[in-house]
Amino acid sequence: MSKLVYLIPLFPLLGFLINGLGRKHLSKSMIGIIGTGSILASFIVSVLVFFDVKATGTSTVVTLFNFIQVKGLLIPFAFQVDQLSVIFLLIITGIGTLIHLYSTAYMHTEEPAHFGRYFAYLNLFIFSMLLLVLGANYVIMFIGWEGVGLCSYLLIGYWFKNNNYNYAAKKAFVMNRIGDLGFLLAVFWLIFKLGTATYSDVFLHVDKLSAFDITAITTLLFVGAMGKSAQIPLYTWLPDAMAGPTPVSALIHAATMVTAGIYMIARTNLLYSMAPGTQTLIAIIGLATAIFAATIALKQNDIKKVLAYSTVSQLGYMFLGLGVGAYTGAVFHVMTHAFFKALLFLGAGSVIHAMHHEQDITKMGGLKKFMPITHITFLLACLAIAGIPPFSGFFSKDEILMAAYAKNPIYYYVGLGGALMTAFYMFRLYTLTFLGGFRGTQAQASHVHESPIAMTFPLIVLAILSVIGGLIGIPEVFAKDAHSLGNFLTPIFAQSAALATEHHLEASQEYLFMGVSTLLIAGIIFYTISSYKKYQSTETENTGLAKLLENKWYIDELYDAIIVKPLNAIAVFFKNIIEKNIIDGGVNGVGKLVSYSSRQIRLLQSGQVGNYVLIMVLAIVVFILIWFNDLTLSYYLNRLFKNA
Amino acid sequence: MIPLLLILIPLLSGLAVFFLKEARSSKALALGSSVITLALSLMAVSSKGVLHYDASWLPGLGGRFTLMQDGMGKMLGLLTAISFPVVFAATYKNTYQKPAAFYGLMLLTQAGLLGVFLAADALLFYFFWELALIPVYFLCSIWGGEKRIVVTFKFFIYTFIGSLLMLVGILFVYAQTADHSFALQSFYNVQLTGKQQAYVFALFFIAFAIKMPIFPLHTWQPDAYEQAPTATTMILSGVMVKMGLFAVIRWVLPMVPGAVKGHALFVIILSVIGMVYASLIAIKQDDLKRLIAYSSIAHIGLMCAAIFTQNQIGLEGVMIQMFNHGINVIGLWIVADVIEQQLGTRKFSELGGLAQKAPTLAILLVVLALANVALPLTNAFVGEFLLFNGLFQYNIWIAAVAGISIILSAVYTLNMIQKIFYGNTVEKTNNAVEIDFNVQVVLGVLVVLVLVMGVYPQPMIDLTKDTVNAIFAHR
Amino acid sequence: MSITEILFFFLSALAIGSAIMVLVSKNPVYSVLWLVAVFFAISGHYILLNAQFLAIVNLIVYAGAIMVLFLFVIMLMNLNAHSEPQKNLWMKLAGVISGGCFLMVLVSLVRQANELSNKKALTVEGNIGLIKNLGKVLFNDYVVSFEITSVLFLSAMIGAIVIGKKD
Amino acid sequence: MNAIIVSALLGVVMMFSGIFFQNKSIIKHIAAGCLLLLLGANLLQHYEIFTIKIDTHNLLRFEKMGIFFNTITIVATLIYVLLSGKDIENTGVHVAEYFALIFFILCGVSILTSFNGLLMLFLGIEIMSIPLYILTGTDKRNLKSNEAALKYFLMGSFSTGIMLMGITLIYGGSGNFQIGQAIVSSAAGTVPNASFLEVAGLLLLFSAMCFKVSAAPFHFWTPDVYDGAPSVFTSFMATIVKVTGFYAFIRLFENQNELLGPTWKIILSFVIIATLLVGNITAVFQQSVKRMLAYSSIAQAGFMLFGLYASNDLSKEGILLYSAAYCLATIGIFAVLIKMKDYTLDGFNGLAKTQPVLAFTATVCLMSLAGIPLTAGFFAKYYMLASVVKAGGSLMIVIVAVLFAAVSVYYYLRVIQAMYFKEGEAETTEITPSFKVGLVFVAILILLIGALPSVLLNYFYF
Amino acid sequence: MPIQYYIYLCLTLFSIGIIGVLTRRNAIIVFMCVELMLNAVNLLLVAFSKMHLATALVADKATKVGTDGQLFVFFIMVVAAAEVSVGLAIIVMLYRNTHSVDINFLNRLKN
Repeated sequence: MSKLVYLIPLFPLLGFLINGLGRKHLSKSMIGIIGTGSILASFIVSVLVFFDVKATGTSTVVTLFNFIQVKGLLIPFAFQVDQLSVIFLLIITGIGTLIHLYSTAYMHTEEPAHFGRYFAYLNLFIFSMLLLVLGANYVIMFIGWEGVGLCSYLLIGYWFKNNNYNYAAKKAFVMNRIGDLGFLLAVFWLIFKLGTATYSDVFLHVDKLSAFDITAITTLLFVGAMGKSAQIPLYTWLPDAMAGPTPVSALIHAATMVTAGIYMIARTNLLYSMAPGTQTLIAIIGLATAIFAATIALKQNDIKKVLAYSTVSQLGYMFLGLGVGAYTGAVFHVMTHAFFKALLFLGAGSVIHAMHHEQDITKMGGLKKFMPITHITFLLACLAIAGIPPFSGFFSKDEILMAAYAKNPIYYYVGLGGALMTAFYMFRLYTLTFLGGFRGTQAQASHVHESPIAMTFPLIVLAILSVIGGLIGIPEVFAKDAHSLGNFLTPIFAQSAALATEHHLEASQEYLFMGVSTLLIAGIIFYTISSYKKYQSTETENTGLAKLLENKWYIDELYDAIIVKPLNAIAVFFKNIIEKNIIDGGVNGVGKLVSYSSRQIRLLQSGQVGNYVLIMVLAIVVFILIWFNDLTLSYYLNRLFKNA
Repeated sequence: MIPLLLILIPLLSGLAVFFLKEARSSKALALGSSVITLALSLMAVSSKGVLHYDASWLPGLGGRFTLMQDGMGKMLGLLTAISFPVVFAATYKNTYQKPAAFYGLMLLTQAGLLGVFLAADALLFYFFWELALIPVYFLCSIWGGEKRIVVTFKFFIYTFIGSLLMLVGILFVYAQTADHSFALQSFYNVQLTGKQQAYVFALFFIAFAIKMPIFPLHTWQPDAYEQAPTATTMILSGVMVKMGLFAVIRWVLPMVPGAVKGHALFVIILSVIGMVYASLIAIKQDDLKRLIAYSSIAHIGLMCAAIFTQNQIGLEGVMIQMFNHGINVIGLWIVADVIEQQLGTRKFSELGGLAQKAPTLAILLVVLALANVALPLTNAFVGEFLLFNGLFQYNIWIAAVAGISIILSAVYTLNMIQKIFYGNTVEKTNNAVEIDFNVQVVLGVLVVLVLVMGVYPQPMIDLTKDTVNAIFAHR
Repeated sequence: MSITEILFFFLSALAIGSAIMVLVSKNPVYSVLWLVAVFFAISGHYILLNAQFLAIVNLIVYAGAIMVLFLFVIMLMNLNAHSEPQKNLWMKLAGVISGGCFLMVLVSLVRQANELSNKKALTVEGNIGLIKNLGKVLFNDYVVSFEITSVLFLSAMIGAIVIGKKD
Repeated sequence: MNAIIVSALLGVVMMFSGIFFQNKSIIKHIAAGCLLLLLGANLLQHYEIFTIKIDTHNLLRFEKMGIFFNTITIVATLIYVLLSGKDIENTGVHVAEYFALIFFILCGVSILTSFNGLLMLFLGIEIMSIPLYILTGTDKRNLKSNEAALKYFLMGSFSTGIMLMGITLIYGGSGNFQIGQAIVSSAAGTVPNASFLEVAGLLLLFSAMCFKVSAAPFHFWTPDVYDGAPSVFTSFMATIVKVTGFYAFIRLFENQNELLGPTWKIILSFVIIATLLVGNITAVFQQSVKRMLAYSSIAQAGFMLFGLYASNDLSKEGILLYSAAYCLATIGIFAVLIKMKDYTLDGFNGLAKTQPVLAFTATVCLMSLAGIPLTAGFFAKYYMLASVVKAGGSLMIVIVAVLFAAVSVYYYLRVIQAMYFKEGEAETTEITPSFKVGLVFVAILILLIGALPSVLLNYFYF
Repeated sequence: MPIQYYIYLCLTLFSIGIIGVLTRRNAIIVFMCVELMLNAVNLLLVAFSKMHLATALVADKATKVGTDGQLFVFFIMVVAAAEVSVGLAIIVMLYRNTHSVDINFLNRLKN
């Protein structure tokens, strides 16, 4: 079955081609069927492959053809099917299918041509994402890596008439590119040192790399991950990316693409385990991002922005997990996060849909009674993300935090702080949206309604997954070998596990931490709900820290001031001063010099015979002098015209 | 025989076109001749081994009419042969004064270009080098934009200085050859001292650096591209700049390996400065043509740098990228031409929202633009991947700095797309319509080429492998 | 000091003095006359060197024919001291200095020339300058060049006609 | 010897033709016929079929190359007469005399291609110069022509004086009128153990020859005289006379390289660079095409001096080719120029529209002068540069030369720009179809030599 | 007489001729100065011819060495005569048109 793995990306590719080329000729329902159906087909194949892998437990490499083959470098176009990629395949195609389904309803107001374009982009995205996770070497991964960046760009700028959206799309692409450069450099480094970019070869010959090489490669790869997974300092594109349609945010900017960085590092776990310096860096950056984004999320009023910062924050947790060596935990969190964050976004989409594209939560409220399904699923998702047991988020976050404690207790405490903030802003969001009284306009009030089945069905499915998804990763303390995900992934992380020194916490300590954190989170939730239930929008401006948070720590402005503006200034300087005056001016200057000297030398031609003869006589004198005396002049001339 | 025919057909048909009166017939003859050339070129590509043609030419001087078509020659011959029908087809509806002269000069340019790529005799090479330049001078000066005369003048003199210096270099090497011959092989076998190599290198390289162009010798280029008639610009940037790269690989690398090694760092640093510099300037351009021009400078800079890294991966990258860049940039110029022809402006500030009016054009351009930023699965990715690889193996830091241009290229390319196609329509684009069918077809062909070459580049790599191996075997 | 030497120095002084007078005379007619004096002095030198043929030819052709031609032209144009244009002082100075440089350089060169030491020009001895000897050589060895000069004269003649003739 | 005698005789014939034929155009045709005769006579000697043998007592020495050079000049004159004959008629009343003078000049040319010893050099140069003084002044009513004639004459006779002093000093040093025999060369790098008198004489002779070929800084007469002279005769002066001067120059100094030591090369490079500089740079600013061509002829002289600098087999071949190429192109461009009503650059505006054939041929000629490949001028320049490189000369001076060649492109192209790219109504005098045919023939010849120079060199010369 | 004396004399005359060309404005005088230069050359040639004769006489009493020098003088005179006829014709022509023989006024052609 694993041999048929090429079918998995093939279906979305076909979907993309059909929808893309036929967008003018196909009806909307046809487009929806093709778009969703192709992903569904992929999902089915993925499931089959999953069971195949689960049964055999081996990894398979399927080579389609040789992509690049030059002397000393062979890059096959090959897919690798193993436990890690299969997990991601399931997440991508599974959630992808749901979101495609959701989109058919969410986007129903679009014109057919644009509708087709939308689905084509989505299919292309799935295709790229599948390449990313399926690739058997870093180059194929990079193809997908850039491909998803492209699709993200296209989808963020989907409503291309709005220039702000276009800017956001461009920002996303450029920031991703910065990361991609790091990724590329790392790949070059690997090829330079090992002559290959294929995973298996790289891990086989890892001993040929010096410690510096490994640190450099891992750091550069991590730079790539920073861009794609929105870590400090390259995170600012993600909140802006909310310009795209909400299902896109759910699929790309929450569930799948942004986790590519985690996938990549998990894939490269061996190298990371050998580079403790980089691990520490990852842990610190992940943790910092988690906290930083959480603080910003506290004060955001745009429903999607809150979720965006929440995503950034959660991604930070995943990197913390990677940084402390809890690869399984990170992958686990990717999975659970995919469930509940997709759900949150889709729920938000449902709300936005109902509110006629109103996104400000201060203008919502009391939607509980209008949209019961959305409300319930959203609440479940909030509980999951806040980490209330036994919802899925609890298990994955707990695993990461426990591993962090084992590495360094400070990580744990800071991480816990972030988790508390998460609970706060999520329930602030929930409360403002669903509880209390309706604060929207009259027109909106009359239209608020529950979403159609195509939208609610994915919500329900995801809600179920959010609730029970954690059960595949029950911690060791509860039951021996209950962590089925961990067991499944063992072959992938076996080599790093051998390197790492295992030091588990005492079971009692672990129980204590779980209990305390759960209590704290529950407390925060109650506090939040009670304090925001009676919320009335006020016009008073925030001050102090609140203002700072509302304006996202002014990071965008800071980047603008220290990077964009200077870069623009340099570009303008180059264009108007250097290029125009110095380089082109130099070239033209030569021309001017010639015509200037032309005018001057011309004056020698005075028309006076006497002057002409005078110069001739002097020239003769000079000739004789040169010949008969080794004058300084002739000495230099001699040097000048010496034979080459 | 194929190499000879490749040159003769455009040459003779070019001369013949001059005597035609009607625009239609001259267009048709030009297109027909270029298609025949394309067919011949495909035959050359499909044939095995190196093609030769040899005839006596200047017996007293040691110059012979020797043509050689190895992998690189086949590849660039193919690029030239593809470009011309594409350009003719894409601009089929453009009207020119004195069409016969226009198409005649274009075909002469083609003959010159093919000659440059096929010549295996230094003097012959020089001849074709100039033959490619002179028709362009007339093309640009007669059919160009407002400032055409001044700009073309600068372009001509600039490149002419370069080629004269190259002539001195050729003469110098010729005088040092054992058998007093201009043959390529004699040039390869010439024994030069270190100092002589440095002289020869400088003389040759300046000519090629101007042609490519390499910072800071590039200022003729944006002006010339802007002012030239677009059909000529396509050839200029699609094929003609490759002359410089080609010539470095064919003539400089094997002839003066010592000097190349000695000056590699200098050239690479210049190229990399040029890449970043041109990219930055491209960001601030308001003119579509100038943007493409600066973008081209940046791309060529990378190729030049990779040549001088002197490792096999980099050189393979140059080979494939020469072809790819040609295809991509011609596509971009076609789009620029379409926009200018239809809307009468190239200024971003006067454009916008075209995607609503001409979605097909938008999609085609986006693909080409993505190839321009070397997105994976477009052809340019393969090339740039290898190029950067080569550069990286030479020096990590230089590669890192050069990598900045990857980011910057995304910035200006997306700027371009956004400003032309996105946003709301403005005054000039309100009445825009979809592009003509012939342009759609041409662009479609190019886009397919872009994607095919991006997904399955191996045939092109295999085609040029022999040249690369020969160069490394020679050293 | 022999009579030859005395004659030499006298003639030299005469030649140089007259030559200078040619330059400084304001009246062109005087200049011509001084130049005639120079030619006479030079003819004297020829005689001193026993180059009788040249001495006579010099007198006839130069002093006689050519200078008279000059004189006629000057008189035809009615040029005199008043109408004589003068260069400004700086130009004159520059001319004198550069001419002086030319002289100085060549003289210093001759002074350094070893091959000239102890070389003498025969004055009275030697009869190659006699008409008979010269004539023999001229019409034997140099007959071709002699004939060719006829072309020169033809063209000069045509020239004088073409230029001089009033249309 | 054939050419010397026949040209002198034909000169006399032309003189008398004026008496018998009042119709000017008949005289032109007679001249063309006479030139064919002269060409035939010269070719007879070239192919050693019939040679007039006279004992010249070693005053003249005939070699194949000189005779071939004669052929080139005669053919060039023939083309010149065919193209510009009509304009010679219009210059003045003494048409027959003008042609006679041209034949006398050709006699001088023949002498200069075969002189052996300084006496014949002197006579040859004078035979060539004196008719030129006259031709310069033929436009008698034109003050410019008068002025040019007087300037040319005064400076020409001054340079004759310098030359004679040089010859005298050489004679003083060596005791005969051959050059370069008494100089004993010594080890390289030091001043040769030469007779000081002889060296000084050579330098003076060199200066005088520089004057004749208008090399800087002895070039000052050239622009004024070329500008002032009637354009038809400028054409003749700038081509046939000038290249002959070069041929004589190189013949005279061809063996002096080793003898005069390294300092000689320095002086020569100084002259070459000064010539290139003055010629090219000054030409840039000229508004009058005629004057621009005068400066360009100085610039071309700079290139031809490379033949002297290198002084090897290649440079001799090169000077032949250069002469042919330069004469053809210059005669062609002057033939066009003469037809223009306005000699300024603006006068050429839009010529391509009104007279496409003229514009095209002028373009070919200008390109040839600029040395662009596929024209004869390229190979001319090529030979010059190649000979220097081959002689192991300084690469620096070659580079300087090509840089100036690029400058030359600047001003040549300005004319092409005016003809093709600028708007205007260039006015010409009446153009006959035969004139056009002649021009096209010249253009084809230029292109032919440009593509296959060996045809000219190998077929005729070897 | 030592040959140097003749050389110095002739060079002086020659230089005076040059100075004359440089300092005078009257075309006729300038031309006369050129003639002076030629005469200086002539005298030097004769002197040299006698010098070479002196050297040759030591070996061979009947030698004709030096004749060529004197004949050269003859040819110079011939040429000078031809030049004068043409030159004066040109000067007269100019005078007819401008009523002046001042070479400083000859500046219609310049630059």
